[in-house]
Amino acid sequence: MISPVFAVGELDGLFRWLNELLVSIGLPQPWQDVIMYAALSATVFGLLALIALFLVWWERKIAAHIQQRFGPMRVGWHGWYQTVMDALKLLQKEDIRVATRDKVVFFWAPVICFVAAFSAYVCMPFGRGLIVADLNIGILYIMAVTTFTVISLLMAGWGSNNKYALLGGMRSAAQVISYEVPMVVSLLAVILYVGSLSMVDIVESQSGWFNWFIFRVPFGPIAFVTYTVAAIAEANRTPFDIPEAEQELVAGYNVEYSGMKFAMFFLAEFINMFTVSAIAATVFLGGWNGPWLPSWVWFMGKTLSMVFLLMLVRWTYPRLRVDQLMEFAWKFLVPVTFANLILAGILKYLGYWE
Amino acid sequence: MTRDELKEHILKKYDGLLTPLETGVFDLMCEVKPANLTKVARMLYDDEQLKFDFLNNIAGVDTGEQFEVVYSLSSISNNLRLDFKLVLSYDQAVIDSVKDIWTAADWHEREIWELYGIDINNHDNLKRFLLPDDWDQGYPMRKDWDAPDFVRMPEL
Amino acid sequence: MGLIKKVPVYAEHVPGGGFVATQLESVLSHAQACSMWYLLFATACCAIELMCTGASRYDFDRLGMIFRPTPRQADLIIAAGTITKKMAPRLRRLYDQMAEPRYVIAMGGCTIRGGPFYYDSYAVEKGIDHIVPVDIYIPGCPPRPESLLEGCLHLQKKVKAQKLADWHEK
Amino acid sequence: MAELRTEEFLVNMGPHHPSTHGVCRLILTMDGEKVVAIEPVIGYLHRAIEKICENRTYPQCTPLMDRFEYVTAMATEHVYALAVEKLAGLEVPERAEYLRVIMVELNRIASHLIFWGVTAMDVGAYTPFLYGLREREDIMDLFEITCGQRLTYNYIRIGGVSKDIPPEFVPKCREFVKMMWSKFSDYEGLLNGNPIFLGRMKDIGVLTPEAAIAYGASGPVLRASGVKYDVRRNDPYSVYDKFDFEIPTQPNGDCYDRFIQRLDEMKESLKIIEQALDNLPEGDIKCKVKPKLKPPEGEVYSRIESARGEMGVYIRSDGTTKPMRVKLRGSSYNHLMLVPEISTDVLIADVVAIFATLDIIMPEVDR
Repeated sequence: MISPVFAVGELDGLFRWLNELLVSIGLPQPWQDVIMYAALSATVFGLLALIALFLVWWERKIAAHIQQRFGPMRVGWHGWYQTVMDALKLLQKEDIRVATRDKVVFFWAPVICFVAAFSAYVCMPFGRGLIVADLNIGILYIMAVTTFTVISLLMAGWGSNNKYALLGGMRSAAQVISYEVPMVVSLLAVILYVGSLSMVDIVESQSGWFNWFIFRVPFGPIAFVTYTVAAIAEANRTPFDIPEAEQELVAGYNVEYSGMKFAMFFLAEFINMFTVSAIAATVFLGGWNGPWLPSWVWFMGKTLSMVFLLMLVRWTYPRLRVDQLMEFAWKFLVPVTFANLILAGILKYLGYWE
Repeated sequence: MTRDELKEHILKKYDGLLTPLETGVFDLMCEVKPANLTKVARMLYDDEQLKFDFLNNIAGVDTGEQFEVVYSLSSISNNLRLDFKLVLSYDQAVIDSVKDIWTAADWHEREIWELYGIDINNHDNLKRFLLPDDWDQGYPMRKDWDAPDFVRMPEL
Repeated sequence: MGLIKKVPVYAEHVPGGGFVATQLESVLSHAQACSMWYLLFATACCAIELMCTGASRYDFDRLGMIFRPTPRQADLIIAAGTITKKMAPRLRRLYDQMAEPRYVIAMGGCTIRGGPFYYDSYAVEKGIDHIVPVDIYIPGCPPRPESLLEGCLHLQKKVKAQKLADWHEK
Repeated sequence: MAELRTEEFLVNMGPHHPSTHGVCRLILTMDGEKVVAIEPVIGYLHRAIEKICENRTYPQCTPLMDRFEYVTAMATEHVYALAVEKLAGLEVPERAEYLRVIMVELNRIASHLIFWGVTAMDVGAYTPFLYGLREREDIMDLFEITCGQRLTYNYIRIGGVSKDIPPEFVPKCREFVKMMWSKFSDYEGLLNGNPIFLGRMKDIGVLTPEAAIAYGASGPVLRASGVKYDVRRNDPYSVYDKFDFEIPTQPNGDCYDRFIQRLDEMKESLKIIEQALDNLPEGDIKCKVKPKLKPPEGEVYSRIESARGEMGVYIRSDGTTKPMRVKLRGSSYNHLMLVPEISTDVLIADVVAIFATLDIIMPEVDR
């Protein structure tokens, strides 16, 4: 059984107060846990929703400035609440249910996508002690849960009963499964070195000046690059955005979705992008470690820098074709990551850098 | 080869098949009997001195008295231009396809079939493509064509 | 229609709910107006001006307008260019595929009344307003990007002035 | 193990689809991601321009020509004006010819900029599209100070041009040419060597010279297949014989070559503009044309090199004020015929790239 580590650190006081309140009103122990978890989940959920909305706005601004435009300007300072308006509008839109859809599959696809995207944050260390539950299989759990997204995309493709959507769904299944391998294997090199799957352990093993894995070990930079490439594919972004390739498949798997269901896909996509960036920040860039500033600032800073990198790539490169994408994964990334893993194993065996 | 040399060559070699006309104001314009079309086309294509390998355009014309089909050719290798036309009466509006010689003729002939109602022999792809699929108002490019919702520009 | 739209309707029956409803109404209408996603639908000359309006110098995105390739996620069709009789059923179909609330801008003379192809053309639909309901007409052949932006601002004004009662009709 | 049975299915791409550049419809027969057969369906923009022209006087047809091919409207006006001038035997003043050449070449660059951006967008890079349009805006400014319009100019009239250029045109145009020369390194740096872009473009949709000629392909598509044929050089019209410019060709005829070909042609157009600005003669801009122009009976097929290839117009005059027949020949018409021919053994993404690099625009096909 996993023992819950309630948030300590910056939000410590608030949750301790809540806990004491629950104890003082004499609630029985199981109910206390339930309410504490609910409060934590609500906090993380709210935070992530804000992050997703911010990322959409940020992406639009970055895209606009790369393209020598301004981007949203009309609502608030530089359109800062543009995405809130978008979300409100999508809430009001008619929810189109295609007559020929597969009812169950069509309904559950966005829900699963949304839930899968959010549940990764159960063991994401936002800062020192800022973690919902420090699972001892943390990173494995995150990888497993985020892969659920592909099932939802496949469901969306199938349930829409639309050929473009089906092609998009099939493409996304093929793509995510292929890129899952190099992504996990490049993380394995670090995990092998640390000797633990827990996110907190991984971060703590990088404490100190420039002890981040990207600098500290010889296999770090290679693993970081291969991870980043695979992560872009995992998050379905250009140059690997073939599941929703606009010029080929119109909008891919979400072609038949409107209103709130589309918003769920849309937000999940940005959450996924944040997830892969957060993993990169945690595993390779030292997570919350850093001098002077509070730990969560370091974490957010590193993660948002990764997101920024992903966005720059998104608005610069053309899109790969589906067969080239597969070739790149299986003929290049997988061998490189496995070689890297072997290198890490040998170094570990030799006691290098211990 | 200038226009006059081309005319001379045609008079010499294509006597009776291609008859130069005076109506061509810039490039040479000839007339071909509809029955001779494929023969002439093949000859023009194979002639080493001319080698008209590039079909620029096929235009159908309704003069109000008869149909005409105007072929514009050019030669990429010899840098020549030539037009020739077929004259068809309304009741015998049939031509042979030159698709085997110039593949480009495919859609041009299809268009003439669709808009003028000139029948094309040996054309395997005669399907409606410019007009709506449920079009039933005849051949709109004919001079005498009219339809209930067709608004003519008033004479000023 | 999204569930959220029902809220102001029921709120009116609660004491003090009217105030909440009007506030909510204005916020929701504002949201609709400020995030008009347009369908990438372009047929003829106006398409080039539509592209230019989306590009650097004029920039649709300032008004919160981005394009969506699929009609399901779009709020607005900008009918840019001539609609022929062959295309007309497709325009209607795209309109039908869009989710409520949806708006139409008729851009250019061709979509208003056939434009330069009104006389002597057997193929052009003379005005799109008997295919789909049109909210804003923008004359011009083609209209300049500034006119298109002005048209979009007018549409925003129109959407912002929407009342509760309109929602049930639309 | 029993063999898996696969089934082909139809995908209807268009008439409303982001990458069919307007309203073309492609019916794709697909086997998974592979495209087995393509059938283009056109006519969604068939506006009967030819029929309308038969009921208009000769000068009244010019505005319709703008709408025939709006991306290079100057070229369309030019070919129509040339045809009517040949029919009526008009002598155009030299200054007008120079102005025409400058405008048509500027418009060619504008068209190629759109091509450059749209092609990049169709293979997934959205940003170059906006860069292309950014430079195009400067050309639009030049047109605007000359004739007051951005897209449908009605500038090149029968017998000359409608207005003389304003005094600030020449310095502004020189400034633009200078700016444009400096942009090529950006364009080349952004896409040309990009391995993803090369992978998407190289050896895709190879068009052999024989097939290109048989299908009537012209312009950049023909030259990208290695055939050195340019109407400006091989059948000189206007004053093109006075300029010194190259005819670039490419060896392979694949999508990448067609892409590079247009970049090269932009440079040649800039050279022509520079020379035309240097040698711009003084004089009239229009010859005397009777208001009721009645060309003598006759017929002419006139052609020019537009941005997309050979653009032709066949005019038949019966001696009245209205033409008896105007037939417009757009090069996209022939290029669209090529799509099924060169799309053998390709994926759906390649069809998009092929369609984009042939630079097909639909009004030219449907008229």
